[in-house]
Amino acid sequence: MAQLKSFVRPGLIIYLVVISGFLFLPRIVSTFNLILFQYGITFAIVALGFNLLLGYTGLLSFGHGAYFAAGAYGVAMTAKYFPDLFSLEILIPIALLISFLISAIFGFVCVRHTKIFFAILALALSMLLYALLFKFYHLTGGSDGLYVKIPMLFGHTFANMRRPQFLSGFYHYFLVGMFFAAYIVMKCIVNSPFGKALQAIRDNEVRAELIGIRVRRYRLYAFIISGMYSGLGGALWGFVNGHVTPDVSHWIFSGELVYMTLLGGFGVFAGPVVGALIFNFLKLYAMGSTEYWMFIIGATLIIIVLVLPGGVAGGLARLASRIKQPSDKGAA
Amino acid sequence: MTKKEIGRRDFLKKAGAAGVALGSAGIAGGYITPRKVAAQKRAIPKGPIRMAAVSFLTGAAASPFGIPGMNTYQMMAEQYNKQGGILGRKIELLSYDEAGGVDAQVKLSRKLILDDQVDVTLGYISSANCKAVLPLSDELGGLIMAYDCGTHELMEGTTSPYKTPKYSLGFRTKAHLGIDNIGLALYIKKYFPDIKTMGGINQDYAWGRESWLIFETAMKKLMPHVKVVGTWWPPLGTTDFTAHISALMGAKPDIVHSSLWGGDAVTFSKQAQGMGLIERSRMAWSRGEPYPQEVGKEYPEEQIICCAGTHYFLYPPHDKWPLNKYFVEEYRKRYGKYPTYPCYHAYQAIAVYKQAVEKAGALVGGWPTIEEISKAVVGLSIQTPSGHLMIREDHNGIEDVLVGVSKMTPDFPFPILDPQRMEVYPAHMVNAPVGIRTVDWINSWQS
Amino acid sequence: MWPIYILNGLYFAAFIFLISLGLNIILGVMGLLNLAHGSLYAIGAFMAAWTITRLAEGASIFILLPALLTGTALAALFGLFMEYFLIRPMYKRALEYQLLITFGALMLFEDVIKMIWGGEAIYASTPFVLLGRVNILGNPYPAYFLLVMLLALVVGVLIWLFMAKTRIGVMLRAISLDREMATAMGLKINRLGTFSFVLGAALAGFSGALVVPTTPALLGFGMEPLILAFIVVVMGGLGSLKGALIGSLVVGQTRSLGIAFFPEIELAVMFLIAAAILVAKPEGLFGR
Amino acid sequence: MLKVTNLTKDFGRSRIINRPSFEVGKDEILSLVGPNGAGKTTLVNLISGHIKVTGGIIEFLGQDITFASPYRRIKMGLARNFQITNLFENGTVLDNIRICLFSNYGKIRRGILPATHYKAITEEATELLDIFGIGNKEKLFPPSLSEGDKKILDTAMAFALKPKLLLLDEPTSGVATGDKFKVMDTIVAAIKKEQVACMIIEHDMDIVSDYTDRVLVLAEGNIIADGKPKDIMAESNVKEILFGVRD
Repeated sequence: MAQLKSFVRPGLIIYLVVISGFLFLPRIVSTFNLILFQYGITFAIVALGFNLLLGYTGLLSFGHGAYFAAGAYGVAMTAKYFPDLFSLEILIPIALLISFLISAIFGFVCVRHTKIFFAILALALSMLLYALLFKFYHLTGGSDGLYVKIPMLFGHTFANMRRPQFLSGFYHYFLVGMFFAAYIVMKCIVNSPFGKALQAIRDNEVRAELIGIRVRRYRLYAFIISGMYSGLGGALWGFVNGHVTPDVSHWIFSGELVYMTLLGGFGVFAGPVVGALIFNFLKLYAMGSTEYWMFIIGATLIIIVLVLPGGVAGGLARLASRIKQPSDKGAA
Repeated sequence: MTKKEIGRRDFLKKAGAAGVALGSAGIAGGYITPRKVAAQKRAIPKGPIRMAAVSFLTGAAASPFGIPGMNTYQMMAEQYNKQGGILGRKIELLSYDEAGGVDAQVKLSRKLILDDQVDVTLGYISSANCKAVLPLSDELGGLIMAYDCGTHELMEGTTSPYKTPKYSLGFRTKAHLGIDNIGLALYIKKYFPDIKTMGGINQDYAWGRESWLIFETAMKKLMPHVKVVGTWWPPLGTTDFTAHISALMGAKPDIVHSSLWGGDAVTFSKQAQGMGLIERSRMAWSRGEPYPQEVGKEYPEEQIICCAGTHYFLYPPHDKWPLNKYFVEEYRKRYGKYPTYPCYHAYQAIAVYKQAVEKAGALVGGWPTIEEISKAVVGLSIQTPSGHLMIREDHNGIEDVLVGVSKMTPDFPFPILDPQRMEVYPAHMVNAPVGIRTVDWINSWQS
Repeated sequence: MWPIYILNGLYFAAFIFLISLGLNIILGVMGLLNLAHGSLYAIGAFMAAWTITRLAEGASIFILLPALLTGTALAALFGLFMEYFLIRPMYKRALEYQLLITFGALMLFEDVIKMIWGGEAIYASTPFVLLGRVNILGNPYPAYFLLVMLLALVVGVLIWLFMAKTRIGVMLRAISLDREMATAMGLKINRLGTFSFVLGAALAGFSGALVVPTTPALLGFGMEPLILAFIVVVMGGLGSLKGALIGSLVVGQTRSLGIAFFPEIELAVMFLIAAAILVAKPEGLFGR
Repeated sequence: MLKVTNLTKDFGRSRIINRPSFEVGKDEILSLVGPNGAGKTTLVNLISGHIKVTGGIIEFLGQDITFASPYRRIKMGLARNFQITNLFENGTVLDNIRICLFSNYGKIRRGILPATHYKAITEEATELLDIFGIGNKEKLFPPSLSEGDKKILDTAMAFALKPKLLLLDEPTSGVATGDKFKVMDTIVAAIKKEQVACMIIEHDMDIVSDYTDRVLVLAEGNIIADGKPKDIMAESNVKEILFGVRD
């Protein structure tokens, strides 16, 4: 009991408010805004995993779209080739498995490097997946992408439903449930000895190696976990979007994932979640209000980087230490 | 406005159509005789019809393609509004850019249907966008009319015979790419029976892949001796075709089939001319109609060009079909160019919507629901500037198809289709019957 | 057709080389990956295309000169602004901010291009058409492509001479070899950083201006070349000029021969070669 | 316990470590002295596996570890501190120690329960901090510690790995002169208590003679003298090298 108490502590009330808010959302907002929120929630799952790598391990990947695509295509290609297996309880593990495999292979290559090398390598590898998804037209639908139909659950079909009905009904609760499960698991990971080891690697790679942490291997673990989070987000996104294209493996999409994380602030655990939710609304409303929406979100990004580096959820204290970090490392 | 008045106005127009002003009457498009049943009157909403038009406004496909289409929507919406709108409601045209990829279009369509609650979406040039967006019509409950995309898979099932319609609220107000490629094959068989080899360069997505599939299937049936020496698949939006062109030159096909469109077609033409491909092989363009005008004098002669239907500013001849004369003149007056096939397609989309609403409105006595409108679309047969268009029960339009070769004449500053060698293949020769897949249909031909 | 395939590969390598050269100089001297490099390339291309369409009436091949000049100059100017207002405040900040600010600049520039030149494609093929074709072993080949190769070669040699023989060049190399040592030696890193950034931007603009007569200037024009330049840089080794040369030759020939012989999977072949090199030699062919 | 034979290390063309050979015995506290640039820190880096050896052999507990990974060396019982303190600045003092203990006990892969759940490890960390006299600072972050405390924490972290041989690189540099002996008292007391062998790099000859059993003198990458502190001090060539004084 004491353990449980220490586990949730003072945030309990906030959590309860947020959970019930999420659950009641279908009754409060319009279908369109609900779906927008669901996009946000799937990205929030991705951002949680992404932040394990960026915020907690100190690796900036410009290629996380690849694992997102792995999850999304895992679902869509199952729909195409094994229509009988098109059931949520099978699809989610499939998506996790595929994103596990791809992030393990790509991660193995990437974690040999850090900093800019790592970022470029991750980018190049995600573009490799993009090229494969793009070029193997007969297998993957090429740039047309693949349609994702409404899935079953334990033999129950939602076939006679329109997608908004499905999304604002059962699927919404499923999604919120998945999100909170992902949230809690990630919270556990970052507070566990394993999470502390990752933070040690981020703070001081040399010392971490010399207190007996196998740095490269732990980086790989972090990479795989964050890749699987991306895969989960991608799979859940696939049902919301109803269509997947290779664009999600393109580095521009990966750049948007970085954007979200930074917008919310990667110094704070819940920051990227906030960022993902805000980013979706920002992008859509920018797109809706002007032809020059890229200008708006580009300028917003620049302003955030220049003025508010801690992001919206901003850890300003963290900012101070992060800026100091490179000079210390150089001296070591 | 009462029903009776509408009827009278339509009647007057119909009468007018018999006279000289057939053109404008056709545009007004009234061939509906309202039933005089005292059905329950339904209110006609006060506000304007919110009509979303989606077309390429930026990027390579904008200038030769998306913008002419959008121009036509604007022109027609204004025309209709001048004549009193549709069932008395004015059209409010909301224009959107089709650029940004499939995913952006899925999001946009969602916003249009769920958030903006538009009455109808007319649009989509890219087959990829159509394939992604049309399923949304039934999923979200919005009326979508695809106006230009060609993929035959859009409305076809996976086996013959397939069940129709695939989407109850999704339509395509034109014929699919089958007509272009079957038309090309028939034309090549007639005019160039001596060819021995062929190659292909098509964009790497549904449109290009399926265009080649139909062309190859038809050629195998019609000219089985012709060998395929290679096919190339540049992605949509390629700006550098030089490697593809030299590969084509290396393969030396007699005929190069291409379904490139938009900026890609212009870029490819320029580079192919620069590298000398045109002198070695004859191009067969499944959608080549806009580009002579776009490129101008430099456009090579003797290219086989298909018009994606009978959409050509010189066909049907203006003296025999005043509606085309009217359309070409009106468009030219406004935009300084001759209308190209996207313009004709845009006309078809907006005209089909108008006539379906009027037909359904007459039946139900008021403003019809989208389900009623979509029922009214089926079986609709309308006159368009290029002739006749019929929408079948598979929610797909069927049309005749026009093929010709380019030739420079003193009358125009760009090559036109040689009037001596124009061929029109009627709809029944180039469209598979309802419920039969195009490929299966071609394979069933008696050779 | 073999000579033509090879020539095509060389032509493609030539302009990818110019782009990746700029990218690599910036990367080497400033340790910064400029994600907006493709946009600078596009700005050069749009400016040159605009110049050509203005002057096209009755022009001779020398129309290319003002086009190259204006394209290069405008890209350099954008580079200067970008460095001064966006990159400079980032010098002391962590990597993620530096990368993200160039990502922001990328989005910004794409729309700035749209604001200035509109959303439609600009065709500026006059120089390409004017130069006509030459005969290479019985095959026609556009003379303009040969000109592109020649100019890329000249620029490559000039940059090499500059890096090897001039004082500024030697200082730039010193910084890319060991930044801290260079600081300790009293080199003005900031000013040299600005210089290298503008140089890189100018090279991007130059290559855009050089290529635009053969292709239309389009929105998103810089995206594909940027990716290819990334591959070149990763293959050849970060910051290595020799690597940029070899890497672009590999990319160019892979593309040309790939399209000729494996048209179905050409793009994937290129990435697979890059991946193979990286697995065998993670720091790239000439990386440190 | 540690045996180094003909070790060499080249940086480019210059040879920094030039074939020194020596042994460290069990429970021995040994100091390594020498002028700046003699290669003392490099030698420690080579032994800890932080940098790669050019030639020669390093044996530890009878096994050849010349090319072993740092991880393996640590698991065998070889730990070190750093001359310029090398801490995890975003964790508290307690976290810094705790992560070392998790690593030592092989619990670092536990990814579900929070770190605070492992009570025994937290207690041990607190004890260890008490032993090193910084128990009252466990909630602080390293940047707010004094130089001396940072040094002590750095040493404590190495100590938390339960080494058999501890390499200490100038544990008192940067510490105020008055505190030096206090720091050394703390460290040596802890070392003696756990019976850990120790090799200390040191400049301060008072510390060398007060705390260590044996002295190695390193100059230009090689050992030039080896013996009891008193004897070594007396040798004239050593004096010349260390203090620049000629008899």
